[in-house]
Amino acid sequence: MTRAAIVVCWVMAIALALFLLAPLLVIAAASFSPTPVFDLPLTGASTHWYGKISRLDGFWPSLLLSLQIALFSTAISLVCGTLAAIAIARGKLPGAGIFATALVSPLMMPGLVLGIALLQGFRAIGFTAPWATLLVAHLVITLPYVARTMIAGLARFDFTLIEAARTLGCTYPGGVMRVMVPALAPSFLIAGLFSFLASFDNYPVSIFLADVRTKTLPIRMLQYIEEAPDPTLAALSTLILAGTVILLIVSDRVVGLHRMAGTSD
Amino acid sequence: MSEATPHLVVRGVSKRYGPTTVLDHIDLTIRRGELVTLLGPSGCGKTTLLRAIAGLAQPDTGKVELAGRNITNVPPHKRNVGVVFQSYALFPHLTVAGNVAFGLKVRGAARREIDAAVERALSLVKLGHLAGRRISALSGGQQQRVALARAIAVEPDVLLFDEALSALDRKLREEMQVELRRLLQDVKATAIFVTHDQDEALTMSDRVAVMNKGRIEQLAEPRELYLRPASLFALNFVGLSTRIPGTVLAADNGKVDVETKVGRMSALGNFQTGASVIVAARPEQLRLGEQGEANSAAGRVRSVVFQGSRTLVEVDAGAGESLLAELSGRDGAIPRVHDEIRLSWPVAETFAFPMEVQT
Amino acid sequence: MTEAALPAPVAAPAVDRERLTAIGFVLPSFVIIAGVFALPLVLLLGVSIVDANGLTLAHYKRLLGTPYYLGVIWNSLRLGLLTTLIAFLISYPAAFALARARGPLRSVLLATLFLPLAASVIVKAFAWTILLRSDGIVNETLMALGIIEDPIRMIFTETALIVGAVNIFLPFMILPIYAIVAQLDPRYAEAAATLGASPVGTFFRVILPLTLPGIIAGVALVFSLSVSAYVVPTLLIGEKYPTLATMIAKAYLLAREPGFGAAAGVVLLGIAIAVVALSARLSQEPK
Amino acid sequence: MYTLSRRSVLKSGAALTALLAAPARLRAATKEIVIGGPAGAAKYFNADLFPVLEKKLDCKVLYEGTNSLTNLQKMQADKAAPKISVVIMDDPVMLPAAAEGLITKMSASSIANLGKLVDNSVHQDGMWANYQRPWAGIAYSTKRMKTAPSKWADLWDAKYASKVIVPSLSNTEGFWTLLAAAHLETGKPYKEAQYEIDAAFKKVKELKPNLLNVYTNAPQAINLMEQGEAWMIGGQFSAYTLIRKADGSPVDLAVPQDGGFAMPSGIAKVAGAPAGDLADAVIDFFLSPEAQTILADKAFVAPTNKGTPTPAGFPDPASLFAPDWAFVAKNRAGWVDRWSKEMT
Repeated sequence: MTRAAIVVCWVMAIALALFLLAPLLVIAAASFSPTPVFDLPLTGASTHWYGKISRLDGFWPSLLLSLQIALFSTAISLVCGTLAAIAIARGKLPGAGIFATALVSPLMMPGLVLGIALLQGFRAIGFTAPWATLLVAHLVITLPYVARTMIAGLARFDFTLIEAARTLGCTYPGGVMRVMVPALAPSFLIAGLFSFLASFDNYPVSIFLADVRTKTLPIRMLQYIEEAPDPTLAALSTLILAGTVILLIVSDRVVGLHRMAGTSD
Repeated sequence: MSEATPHLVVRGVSKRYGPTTVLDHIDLTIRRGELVTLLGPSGCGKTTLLRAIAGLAQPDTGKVELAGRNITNVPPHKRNVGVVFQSYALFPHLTVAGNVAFGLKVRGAARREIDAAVERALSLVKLGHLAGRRISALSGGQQQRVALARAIAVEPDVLLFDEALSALDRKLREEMQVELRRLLQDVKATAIFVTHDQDEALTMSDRVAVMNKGRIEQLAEPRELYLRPASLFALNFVGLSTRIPGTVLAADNGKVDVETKVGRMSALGNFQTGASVIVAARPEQLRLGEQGEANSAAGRVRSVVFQGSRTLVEVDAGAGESLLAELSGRDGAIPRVHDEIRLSWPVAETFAFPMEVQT
Repeated sequence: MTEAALPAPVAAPAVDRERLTAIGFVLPSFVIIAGVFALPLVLLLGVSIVDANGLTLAHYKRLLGTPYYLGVIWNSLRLGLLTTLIAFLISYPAAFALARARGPLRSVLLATLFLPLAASVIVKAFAWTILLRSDGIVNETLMALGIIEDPIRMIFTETALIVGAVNIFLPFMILPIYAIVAQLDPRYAEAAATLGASPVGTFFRVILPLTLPGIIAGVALVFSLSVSAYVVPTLLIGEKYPTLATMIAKAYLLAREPGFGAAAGVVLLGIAIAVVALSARLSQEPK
Repeated sequence: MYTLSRRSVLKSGAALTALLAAPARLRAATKEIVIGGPAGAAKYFNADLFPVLEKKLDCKVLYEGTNSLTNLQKMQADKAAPKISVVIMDDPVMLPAAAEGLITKMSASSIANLGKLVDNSVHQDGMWANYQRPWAGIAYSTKRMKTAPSKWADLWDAKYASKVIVPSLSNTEGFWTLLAAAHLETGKPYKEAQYEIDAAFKKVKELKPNLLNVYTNAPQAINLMEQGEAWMIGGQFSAYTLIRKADGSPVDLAVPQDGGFAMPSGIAKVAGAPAGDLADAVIDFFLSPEAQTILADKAFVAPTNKGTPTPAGFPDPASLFAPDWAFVAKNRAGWVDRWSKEMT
């Protein structure tokens, strides 16, 4: 690349980072508001709103439920989505293009329609267990992210690598785990995080399937917002953001973001 | 096991993809320590045969035995074969040493054992100093050596090379051919090369299997393959030749007389009178002037190509036929373009092949 | 070894093994999509073509025959297309910078791309108001720089809608592109350059085709999400910009006309599938 | 699946275990009842009303706080096996719920307080009843406005360009803007003006330059006013604005001289509901002076039980206008479309 192109790229990246961070910084700052108003600038600082979080109705069970659903649906989507992406990327599948589009199609439906349709569909077949319906519905929400990201990631993957691993003593699944996963670490990481966060943040579909004993965190959060649009909301969001930062640091360490494929040092 | 016992046996292996027959009843037996090349144009089935041996493609019929074991239905990871791929297929997320150690790690070898094997394999390919490098930091030739070291490190029963040198530039490729053959003989490896490059095949192998349309047309030592091609395809694919079509006038006990547009000729071959054949001879058999018991033809020199120790002369023999002669300095003066000359060649080195039906 | 001698004309295998494996691989996803998504989808289609008197196309006629509803469809399409285009233009160069970044800088940049996904859209909408209101940080900055004299109205405008939608959906564009660019061997570009291609030529003939899978993925995700967005237009512009998604919500929840809502849902899905499939098809042409 | 969650919790720490196990113990010991209602009410219900109710009826209340229209949709899907026993919704949503057979009639024989309510509080022969009356007026930012708005016409005042927010017609409180507009345009009292919709739209169009936004999301609108970006919200009501004021937010609610409106907060028994007797007892409690005194104090709503005194400082409940919700419910969807056509 030419020098000018590199400069353009960097300017874009920095501007983009600031653009994405700006609302998050506002949220974090507003969480320390000394007044009951979600607003900036602050006239002082207070951690009052953080103290209120743990006293919120049903916060911990909801957090736990959301984490469970997000983890399970992400794990299942990663396996199913990657398998589908392999079949599509290898080009041995008749109608692969149609299937690639079909896999994203749940995203094209407004969450509310999907939620109502799933509710009616599930009830029609007598499927009512809230935990299970939530998980199954979240599979439909998370699978498109995984499948689409992995189809792209695998498009440039050399499948001979898996054959090489097999001749060296790996089973097919072993080859996928030992070679494809590390070689495509960025794609897997991105697919996994997309999926996890899409599930963890979903409101419009969950609201129709949740019941009073099984409420995800976003449903609780919206309930708190309806009760009072005060900085508790900012404090809660800031905590979730902090949790996400920890999640990112952990995945950075575990998956090894710093030694990714194709980027020689 | 003695070197004469069959080490790799392929029997009756066939494979179809939809309507296309890729392997048509292949039989192939390879001795221990032998280096065999599968030579043929693209699409002839040579890579599929290699993949069938490696277990990466499942044959529809037939069986494969390796080191006395029927491996037809054994998955690739239990076959103990080493494969060097055309693209090398090196793992980008691992270092050179990590790649070479991969097979041993998967097998759960002890760490010390792995380290020793990696060092041995890397020193064999003279890359010991690059053990810690990342793959993307290596040149093409170095990557090729890493791929070889990785395949050798697991001490496989057979080494399989799929167009392994084709990505290298010509000079490097020729160096690697010689070096690779020496190395494989040193470690007493049994190996199969797949290539479409005849020079590579002749240089590297003990025997060459010429493949065409899913069949092995001829399996022979390089010298025999060159001197006694079993089919027109084998003749064409390996080396240069003069080829003249004609009709059999008389046949007698392995010898035929053929009427061609440039005169009558005799050749070795079994045909019936009236059969359409092609009469062929290798260029180095053609001499200037007349010889006894020889075929001959005259014409005007079309081109002269000097190639160092020898010179290739192409002669227009009229009627759309041409002759190709390889002359060396000791045969006297090399003719010039437009010279009218006569060439002759011994009947014992003239072969007749059935004319291939044009499809 | 008599079996080898048999002149067996090779019988075509009943099913191609590789194709069989491929089908086996897509099966779990197919079950999820076909089983869980297609079931409600069929219900939706069914509801959209019936009314009290039986089968009817009245819902579709009403939707496609009324200028107002055509305007609503156009609003959705416009939101989807503008968001996707702008997100792509920003993301593409930035993805290259990200792929060149090393060490902690890369980790920080990647974190900034994932982090916004963890914050609820509604909370981010609160934050955008604080930034964009008449005495907000953006207006104050512009006035301090002398670019504007009086504060300009920014909230609840179409600009705010598009800026907000880009802000919310951008990670879904840049990250798939980045994943591909990170895989690219830097030597591709160098090789093309030494072959005499100018940087621009290199870009269009080498880099762009190589990164296409990432672009297609990003476009598919961002367009699908933005064309069907409900919360984003509701919070960022309100009722003055009705979209198919907001209209469907009203048809279902308020007007209790599931037939009309379902028809609008089918039309929305049709548009999204058409655009996503078309973008994939177009970008595959040059191969 | 609950065992799964519990098991993972056991591993993750004693504190969390206690948190999850506590409600499980309670559940085993007492009867449970699920009440569905608006999310915004959860705050004062959970903090002030339910503890009294649970103690009195020896039960455990689970409150499903969700947008009424969403609740209605879920009730319809669960019609065969309802999960909610008692539902709290505004009258315009009660109408379709009754029409679709989702709620069932109540009688004074099992719910004694049903007979003690002020006029016009029991609807469709006992299908649902109003348990409280929040009043609606003009909410305003005390930071921006030194004096409170005094009449509906203030919303139209040219000096408030881009400073006014009104609720969407999709929300119950969205009708107040239309009603006030009809009243201003025709000069007729609310009772007659409420049917003059063409006149209302004519007047509403004149409001356009003043509109900052038309909200469907109330918290966002309130936040905008608390920030001072919006100065007034036409049609906001006491059970939201005054709670925010009590929390210390710089907002207040003014009742215009033309007269305020009564928000229609209904309570009903779900058809085929589990725990039917308990549901009756819960509804009776909501309609009792004991509950209504708490609500008046904490939620700033006028009581509907004749035996409950209206607290000082509240507008006279008789002065609050309650419109013809059947008319509104029937035409609302059309008005929503007309609004977006004429106002864009």
